[in-house]
Amino acid sequence: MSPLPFDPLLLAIAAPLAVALAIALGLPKRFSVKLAYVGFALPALLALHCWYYFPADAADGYAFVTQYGTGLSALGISLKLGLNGIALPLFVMAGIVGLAAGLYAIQSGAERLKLYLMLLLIMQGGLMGVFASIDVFFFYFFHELALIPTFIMVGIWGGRDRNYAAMKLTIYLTLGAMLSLAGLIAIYVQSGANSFDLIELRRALGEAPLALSLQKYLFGLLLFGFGILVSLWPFHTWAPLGYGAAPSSVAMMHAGVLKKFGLYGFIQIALPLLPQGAPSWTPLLAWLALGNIVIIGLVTIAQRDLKQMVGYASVMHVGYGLLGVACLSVLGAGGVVLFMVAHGLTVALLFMLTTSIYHRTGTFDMQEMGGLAQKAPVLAAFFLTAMLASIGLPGPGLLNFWGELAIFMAVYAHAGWMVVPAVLGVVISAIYGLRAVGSVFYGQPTENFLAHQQKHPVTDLRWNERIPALILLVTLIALGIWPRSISDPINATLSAFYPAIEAVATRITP
Amino acid sequence: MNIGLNDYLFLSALLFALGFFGVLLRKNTLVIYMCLELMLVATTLALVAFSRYNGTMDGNVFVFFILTVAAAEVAVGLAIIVALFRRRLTVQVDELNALRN
Amino acid sequence: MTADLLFYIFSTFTLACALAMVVHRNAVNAALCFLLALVGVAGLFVLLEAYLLAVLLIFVYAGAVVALFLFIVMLLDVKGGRRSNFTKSTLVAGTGAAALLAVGLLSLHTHGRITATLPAGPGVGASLKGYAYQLFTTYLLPVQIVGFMLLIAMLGVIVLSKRHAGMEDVK
Amino acid sequence: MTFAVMNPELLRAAAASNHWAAIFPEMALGILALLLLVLELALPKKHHGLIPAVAIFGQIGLLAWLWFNFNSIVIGQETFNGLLHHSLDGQFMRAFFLVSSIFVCLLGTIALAKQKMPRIEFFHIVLVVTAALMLLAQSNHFLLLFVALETVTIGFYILISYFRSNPLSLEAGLKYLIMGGLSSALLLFGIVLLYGVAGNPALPSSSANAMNFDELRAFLAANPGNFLAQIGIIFVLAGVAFKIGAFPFQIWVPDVYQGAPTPVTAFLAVASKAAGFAVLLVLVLRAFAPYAALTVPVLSVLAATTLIFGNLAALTQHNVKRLIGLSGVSHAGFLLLGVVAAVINPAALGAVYFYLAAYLLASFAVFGVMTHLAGENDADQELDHYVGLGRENPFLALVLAIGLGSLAGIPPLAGFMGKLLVFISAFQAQLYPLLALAIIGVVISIYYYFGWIRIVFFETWRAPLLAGETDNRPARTPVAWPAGLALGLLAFTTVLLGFYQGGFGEWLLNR
Amino acid sequence: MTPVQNALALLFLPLATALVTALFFRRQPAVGRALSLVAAAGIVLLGGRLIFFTENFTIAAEWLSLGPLTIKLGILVDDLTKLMLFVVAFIGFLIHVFSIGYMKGEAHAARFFGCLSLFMFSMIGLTLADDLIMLFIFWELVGLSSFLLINFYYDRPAAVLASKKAFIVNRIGDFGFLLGIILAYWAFDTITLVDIAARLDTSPDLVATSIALLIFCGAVGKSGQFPLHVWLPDAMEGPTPVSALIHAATMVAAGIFLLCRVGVIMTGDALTVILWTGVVTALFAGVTAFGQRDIKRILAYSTISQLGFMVAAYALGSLVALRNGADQALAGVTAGAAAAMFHLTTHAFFKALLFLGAGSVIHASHHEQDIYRLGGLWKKMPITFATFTLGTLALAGAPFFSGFFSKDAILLLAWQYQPVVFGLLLFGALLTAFYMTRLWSAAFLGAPRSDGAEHAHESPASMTVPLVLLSIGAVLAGYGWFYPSALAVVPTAALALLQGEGHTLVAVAGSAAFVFGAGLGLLFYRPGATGDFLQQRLPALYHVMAERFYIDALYDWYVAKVQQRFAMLLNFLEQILLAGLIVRGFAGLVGLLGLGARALHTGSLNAYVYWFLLGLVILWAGVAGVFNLQ
Repeated sequence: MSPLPFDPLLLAIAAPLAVALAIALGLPKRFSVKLAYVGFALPALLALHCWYYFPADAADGYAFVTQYGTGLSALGISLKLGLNGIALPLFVMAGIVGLAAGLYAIQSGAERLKLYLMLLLIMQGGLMGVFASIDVFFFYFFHELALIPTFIMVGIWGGRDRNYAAMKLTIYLTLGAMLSLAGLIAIYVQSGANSFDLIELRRALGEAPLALSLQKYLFGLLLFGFGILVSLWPFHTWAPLGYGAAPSSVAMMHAGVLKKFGLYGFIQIALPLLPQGAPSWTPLLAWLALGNIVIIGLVTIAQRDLKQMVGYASVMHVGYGLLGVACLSVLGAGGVVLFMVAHGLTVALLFMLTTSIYHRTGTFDMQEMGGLAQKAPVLAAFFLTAMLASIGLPGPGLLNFWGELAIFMAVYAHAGWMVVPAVLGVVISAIYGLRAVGSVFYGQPTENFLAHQQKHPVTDLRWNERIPALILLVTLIALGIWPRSISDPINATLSAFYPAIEAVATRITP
Repeated sequence: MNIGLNDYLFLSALLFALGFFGVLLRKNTLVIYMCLELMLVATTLALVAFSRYNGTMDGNVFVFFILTVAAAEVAVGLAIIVALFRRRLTVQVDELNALRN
Repeated sequence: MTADLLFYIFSTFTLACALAMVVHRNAVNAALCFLLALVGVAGLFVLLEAYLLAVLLIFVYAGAVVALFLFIVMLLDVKGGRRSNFTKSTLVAGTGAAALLAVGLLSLHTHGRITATLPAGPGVGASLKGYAYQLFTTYLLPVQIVGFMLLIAMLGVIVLSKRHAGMEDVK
Repeated sequence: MTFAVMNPELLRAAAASNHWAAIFPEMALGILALLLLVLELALPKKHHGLIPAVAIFGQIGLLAWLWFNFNSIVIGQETFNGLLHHSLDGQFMRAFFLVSSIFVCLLGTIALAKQKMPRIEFFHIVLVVTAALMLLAQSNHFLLLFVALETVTIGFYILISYFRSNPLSLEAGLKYLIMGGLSSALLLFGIVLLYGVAGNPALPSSSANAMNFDELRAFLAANPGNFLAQIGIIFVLAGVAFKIGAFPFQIWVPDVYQGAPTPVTAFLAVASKAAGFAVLLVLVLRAFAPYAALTVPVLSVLAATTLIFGNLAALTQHNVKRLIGLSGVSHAGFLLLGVVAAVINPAALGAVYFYLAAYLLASFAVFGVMTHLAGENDADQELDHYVGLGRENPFLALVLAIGLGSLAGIPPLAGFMGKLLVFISAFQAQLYPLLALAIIGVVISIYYYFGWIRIVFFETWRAPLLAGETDNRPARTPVAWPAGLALGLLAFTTVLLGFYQGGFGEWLLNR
Repeated sequence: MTPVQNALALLFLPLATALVTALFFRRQPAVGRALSLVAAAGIVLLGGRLIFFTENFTIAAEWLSLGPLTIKLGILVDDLTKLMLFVVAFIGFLIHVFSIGYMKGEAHAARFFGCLSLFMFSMIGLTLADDLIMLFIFWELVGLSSFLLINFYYDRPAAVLASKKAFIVNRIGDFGFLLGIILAYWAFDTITLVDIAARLDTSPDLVATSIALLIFCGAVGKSGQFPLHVWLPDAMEGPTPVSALIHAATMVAAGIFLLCRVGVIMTGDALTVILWTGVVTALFAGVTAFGQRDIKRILAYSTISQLGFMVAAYALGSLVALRNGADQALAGVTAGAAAAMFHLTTHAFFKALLFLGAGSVIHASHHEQDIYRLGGLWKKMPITFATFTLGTLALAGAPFFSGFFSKDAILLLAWQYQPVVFGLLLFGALLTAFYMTRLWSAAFLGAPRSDGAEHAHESPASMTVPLVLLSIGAVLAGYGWFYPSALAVVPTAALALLQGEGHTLVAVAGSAAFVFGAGLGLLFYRPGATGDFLQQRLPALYHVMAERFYIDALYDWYVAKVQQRFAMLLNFLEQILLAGLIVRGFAGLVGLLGLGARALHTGSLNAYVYWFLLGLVILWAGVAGVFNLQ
C-alpha cells in the first residue's frame, strides 16, 4: 500500500483538474505553462508510484481504495477510487501518455495555448479518473469529462475538415456514450444492489444473476455503446476523420487512452456482470472485429493522408482488442489489456510523430513527401520504430506482440479458424506501415517537398519533441521486455473473477 | 322529457365547440378573441348548471372569478391588439405571421 | 314545462347567435351576435336560478366586454368584408375540424350522460349572501389574487397603450 | 348541506383557516411590488435607477428568509380552507421561482436599458407573477389554481408584449394571448367537468368541495373509469401541456419566445414551464393519482412526441431564441419522462426537481449571455451574431458554453446529472421505449447545442464586408459587474452541481 | 562466468554496441566501426568460450502467464546451436573485417555498423532460442535488421522497394509461422522445444501436419523457398557485406536451422511437401540464374538454389529415416538435419566467400555489377580471382572441395529415397556448375569490357584477408577433421551418411555432374564473350529467364492491380457508401425531418389552433384507450 500521506489516486485525478481551474481563473501564461508541467507530471508519477506499491495480494480486490460521498448516496453513487490488476496497467499508461501528450502540447506553441493546456489538463484528469474509478457511474462520468475537451479541441485546433469532423465525432461518441450509460443504468437498476459500486454490483449479480434474456439485451446495449466508442466496424467512420483532424495531443490522448474506455468497459464491467448474456453476442462481435481487422486493414492501405492512415490503423488494431474480448476468457481479456497498453503507447507515439512530420513537410499527403530521412534521421528512426511497434513486430513492438499473441492464442482456442484472418492482419499492417515509412522517409523528395524545403528548412526532431517520444518508447520497450510487470496483476485479477465467465462461454465458431 | 343537467351540459359543450370552431376558422383577431370569450361563457354555463344540480355553491363562486378574469384578459388582450394594429395596420392573423419558422 | 320551453327558446337563441357570431363576416355584426348570445346565456342562468350571475354576465360581459370589443372594432375600422374567401385547404381543414368536434360532442353526449342527478331543489345560487360569505371567507385568498391581477392588467394596459414621453412612437 | 356554508361557525372556522403567515413570501412579494410603484411616485426621476435594485435585493432578502424558514411549521398542512397545501416540494418551488425572478429582474435591467421603455411596471409585474407562480405550485384547489394561473398568464401577456415598439414583441403577445386564452378555456372546461362529476351527490365519495384535490382524489379512487372525469382530466392536462410546451401544445413556443423580450423569454422558459410541471406533478401525483392508467399512457405519448419534435425542430434553427425555445420543448419532454416515472415510482420526484434546478441554472446562464448580445431588435438574435464571441469576450463565451453544455446534458455539468437522475428513475419505472427516444433526443440535441458552441469558439470564415456595407450584428454590450457576478455564479454552480451534488442532492433524493 | 552469463553476454554485447552507436556515435563512422568490430571480436571470443568450453545446457524463465497460457523464454545450447553459432560468429567476424575496407568513405557507415551489430544480436538470439516464441521474436528481429540493411542506401528507390518487399514477403511467411506456433501451443501445451519433443504423441496427425507446414512457411519466407523467394535477389540492393552475411551465410539459412530445431514435430506428409518445395526451388533458381547478368543476383539465385538443396536434404533425411522404420520422434540430430546443417555450414563458407569476392570485384570496378561488363579481372585482382575460383569450385561441387561432400550427402539421401528426386537434384547440381562457370568465365576471364573493369585493382588487405580465410573454409569444411570436436557432431553425422548404400555411384554421379556442368559452361560461355550465349541464340527463352519466369511480375501485378485496387475499392465503399451515403445520408434524413418540423411553424394562429385540436384528439385517444398497449 502506498506510503504517501494522501490518496494518490484522488490526487492524480485532481491535480490536472486543479491546474486547469487555476488556468481558467486567469493565471498568467508563464505560470500556466509551468504549472501545466506539474499537472501533467504528477499523474504520471503517482501512477508509477501506485504501480510500484501495487500489492501482489490484491488479487481479487482492489488496492488504494478510498471513497468520497458526492451527494448521491441515495442512488448508491459515490466517488470510490481504487485499482485492480486490470485497471493498474491502464492507469499507468494513461499517466504516461498524458505526460507525453502534455509535453508535446507545451512545446507545440499552439495558438491560445492556455486554453489548449487547460482543456488538455481536464482531459488528463478525466483519463486518470476513468481507470481509477470503482464506481461505475464515475467510470462513465470521467470518460465524458475527458471526452468533452476532445470535441472542443478538435473544433478549435483541428486541421482539415475540423468542423465536420468535430461534429461527427461528437455525435457518434455521444450516441455511444448514451447507449453505454443506458446499459450501465439498466444493470444498476436490475441488479437491485442499489449501488453503482462495481464491487457491490459484482457481488449482487454473482449471488443473483439477472435473467438470461435480460442479460442478452443489456449486453447488446453495451456492445453497441462501447462498440461505437472504440470504433467497432461499421460504426467507426468518426475515428479516422476525427483523428485526421484532431490536434496531435488530443489524438494521442483520445486514440491512445480514452478510446480504451470501451474495451476496458467490456472487460471490467460488461463481461463480469453479464456473463451469460455475452455468449450470444460474441459471434457477432467477432465478425465485426474481423471487419475492423481485414476490411479496415485494406482500407488503410489505400490511404494517402498520413494522419488518416494512422487513424485507420488505430481503428484496425482495435479489432484485435474486440476479438480478444469476444473470446470470453482470461487469456483473451488479459491479452486485450496488454494490447491496450501497448496500443495506447504506440498510437500516441505515431500521432505525435505524424504531427512532427507535418511540421517539416507542410503536408500530410504521403505522395508529396519523400526522402525525409536524409534531413531528419532521428525523426525517421523514431517513426520507423513506432510504426514497427504498431504492426506488432517483436522488438520495438514486443509488448504489442505479447498482446496480439495472447489474443491470437485465445482466438484459436475459442474461435478456431478466425485466427487466420486475424493473423493476416499482421501482414496487412506490415504493408501499409512500410509503405508509409518508405514514402515519407526514403527515396527522393518530391518537387513540391523540395520547394517547401526551400522556404522552410527541415530540421531534425528537436529535444522537446524527442523527450515525449522517448518517454513513450522507453515505456513501451521496457514493458515489452518484461511483460510480467503488468501481466501478473492482470492474470491475478482476471483469474479471480473470470472463471464464471469462462464457465458459460461458448465457442464463437462451430 | 324534462330538461336536466345533461341538456345544459350538452349545450355548454356545443357552445364550447362552436367557440373552438370559430377560433379555428376565423382570421380576424378580434373575432377570434370573441370566440374565446364564447368558450369561457360556455364553461360558465356548465359550471352554473353543475352548481345548480349538485347543490354546491363553489361553481357559482367560480363563475364570479371567471368573469373577472375574462374582463381583465379582454382588457389586456384588446390593448395588445390595438397596439399591434397601430404598428401593422391589420388584425388579420394571416398577415400577422412575421414570427415563423 | 315552462322552464323546459324557456330552455329550448334560450338555448336555440344562444346557439343561433353564437353560430352567427362564428360565421359572420363582419366583425361588428359578430360582436353584436355575441352580445345576443350572452343575453341568451343570461337567460339560461336565470333558469338555473343564478340570478346574480345572470346580472353580472350582462353587466360585465355584455356591458363591458362586448362594448369594449365593439368600441375597438369600430376604432380599428376593420373592414369585415376584407376577409378572403375560404381557400380549399381551410375548407377541408375546417370540415375535418368540425367533424372532429362533432364526434367529440357526440361521444360526450353518449358516454358522458350523467344518469343520476338530484331533482332540482331550491338553487344554491339564488342567495346573494352565499356569494358574499364564500368570497370573504373561503375564497378570500383568490379574491386578493384577483385584485393583484386586475392591478397588473391595468398597469399592462397602460404600458401597452399610453404614449410615454421620450419614446419614439410609430404614427 | 346546501346551507352548510351559511353556518356562522363554519364560516368563522373558514375565516380562521386563512393563515396569512403561511404565505408570507407571496405577500411580501406583493408588497414589494406595490412598494416599487410607490417608490416610482415618491422618488425623483434621477433615482429611479435604484428601483430595480430594490426589487432584486428585496427578493434576495426574501430568499434568505426562505432559506432560514425552509422547514416551516406549516409544512404538510393545508391552509386557506384547503386552497393551499404546504409541502417541501412547494418550498422548493418557491425558492425556484424566487431565484428565477431575481435573475429575470437582473436580465430585465440589462435588456430594458437597450429600449426606451417604462421600467418599473416590468419589475412590478414580474414580482406579482412570481407570487402567483408560488401560489400556483402550492395550490390544492382548482379555483385557486385557475386564478393563480390566470394571474400568471395575464402577467405574461403584458410581459411578452412589453417591447411594444417592436411589432414582433406585440405579435408574440398576441399569439400567446390567443393560445393562452384557448388553453385556459380548455383547462377551465376540464375543471368544470371534474367539479361537476365529483360533486354529483349520486356518486360514491362525491364531495361538496369537489375542486379540492384531496376530495377529488378520493372521488376518483371510488369511481374508476368515469368517462366525464377522464375527459375532464385530459382537458386539464391539455391546459397544463400548454404551459409546459408539450407536443402538440408546444407550437406557440418558438414564435412567442422569439418575439418576447429576452428576460421574459427566460421567465417563460424557466419559471412558467416549471410552474406547469409543479402543477402537473401535484395533479398527477395527488389529484389524478387513481387515474394513473389514463395519465401514464397519455403523458408517455406526450413525452415521446415532445422529445422528438422539440429536438428535430431545433435542429436547423438559426434564430437563437427560437432555438432555445425548441430545445426547451425537448427539455419538457425529458421532464415529462421524469413525471411519468414519478407517477409510477414517486422516488423519481427528486430527479425532476434536480432537473428543474439544473435547467434553471443553465437556462439563465444562456439567457444572460443572450441578453448581453441582443441588439436593438430583441427578436433578431441569430446564431451568426455569436461568431467570434470566444475571442471577443471569453467570459461570456465560457458561461454560454457551460450553460449550453449543461442543457445538452454533458458531464460534468449539472444538466447531465439531471438527465442521469431522470434516466435512472425512468429505468426504475421501466419506461424503456421512452428511454430509447430520450437517448435519440440527446444525440440529436448535441448537434444544435454543439453547433452553437462551435460558432462561438471555432473560427469560421465570414464573408468580408463589401464597401459601404455595415456589420449588421449588434454591438457587444460590456458586462457590468453585477451581471458578471451572477453569470459567473450560475456557471460555477452548474459545474459544481455536476461534480458534487452534496447536501442538495442528498436532500432532494432522500425527502 | 557461468555458461548462462556467458550466453547472455554473448547475446547482449552486440545489442549494447548497436545502442551506443545509435545513441551517441551516429555521426562518427570511425567510432561506430571500431565498436562494431570490437563486438564482433567479442562475439568470437564469447562464442568460442560457449562452443568449446561449455557443456550443452538449457535454461528458461517464465515470461508471460495469462490464464492457460504460460510462455517461458530461455536459452538452449546444444550441438546444433554450437555449429550455427560457430558459423555466425566466425563468418560474421570476417565480414565485419571485410566491411571496414568496403565501407570506407561511406558517410553513414556508423549506421551500417550499428545495424550490423543489431543483426548479430538478433542472429545470436535466434541461435540460442530454446522455444518457438523466442525463436520467432529473434526471427522477426533478423528480418528487421535485414530490412534496415537492405535499404541502407535509402535514397535509392530500388533499395527502398527491395527492403519493403523483403519485409513483407517475410511477413507472409511469418504469418504461417505464427499460426504454426499458436497451433503448436494448443497441441503441445508448451512452446519450449525440449518439452514439445516430450509431449509429441499427444497430437493428432492432421494437426501435426498443419503445424509442421505452417512453421515451414516461416522457413519458406526466410530461406527464400519457392514461391516466396522473390525478395532475396532484390535484397542484393544492400551493401555487399550484408548480402554475404545475411542474405547468403546466416539469416537465410535460419529457415533451415528452424526446420532442424523443430524436427520433432514433422510428419511424413509435411516432409513430402517440404521435399518438393526444396526440389522445385533448387531447380527453379538454378535455371533462373542463367537469365541474370548481375553478379550478385546470380549469386543470390544460387543461394536460393542451395537453400532448396538444404530444405530437400532435411526432408529427405527424415523421410528416409521414417521409411526405415524410425520412430516418429526424431529427436536429436537426424540424418536430414545433419545433411542440411552440413550443407548450410559449407555453403556459409563458400557463399560468403563468393559474395565477398563479388564485393571485392564491385568495389574495385567502381560498382560495376554486370558480368558482361567486367572481364579480365584475373590479372588485375589475383587474390580475389584465386579465392573466388576456390569458392566457385566448392559451390559447383568439384570433388574434394567442401561443397562436394555436403552435396554428396544430399544426393545420397535422395538416391536412397527415390530415384526421381535424385535425378532432379543431380540435375540441379549440374546446373550449379553450369551457371557458376558462366559467371566465373564472364567476370574474370577474357578482356575488361568496361572502364570500371579496366581500372580495377586488387582490394586492400582488410578485404583480401577475409577472402583468404574463407577460402580455406570453403575448401576444407567438407572434411570431418576440419571441425573441432565440439562442433563435430553434425558434420560427423553427415559424413557418416556418405558411407551409406550406393555411395560410390552417387559420388561418381556428383562428380560427373560437376564435370559435365562446368564443361558445358566453358563450352557455351566462352571467356571474353561480350554477350550472353542464350540471349543471342534463344532470346525468347532468355527473356523468360531474365524476367525470372514472370513470378516477380506476377507479384507486382498482384500488388498493383489486385491488392491495391481492392483496397481502393474498399476505401471507396468506406468513404462513399458508408461514411457518405449511409452516415451522411442518415444525418441528412434527420436534417430533412428537422427542416420539416421547422416548416410546421407557419406563424399562422389558425394553424396553431389546429395543433391544439390535434392535441385534444391525442388526449382523447388516451381516454379511448388507444395507448393502453397491454
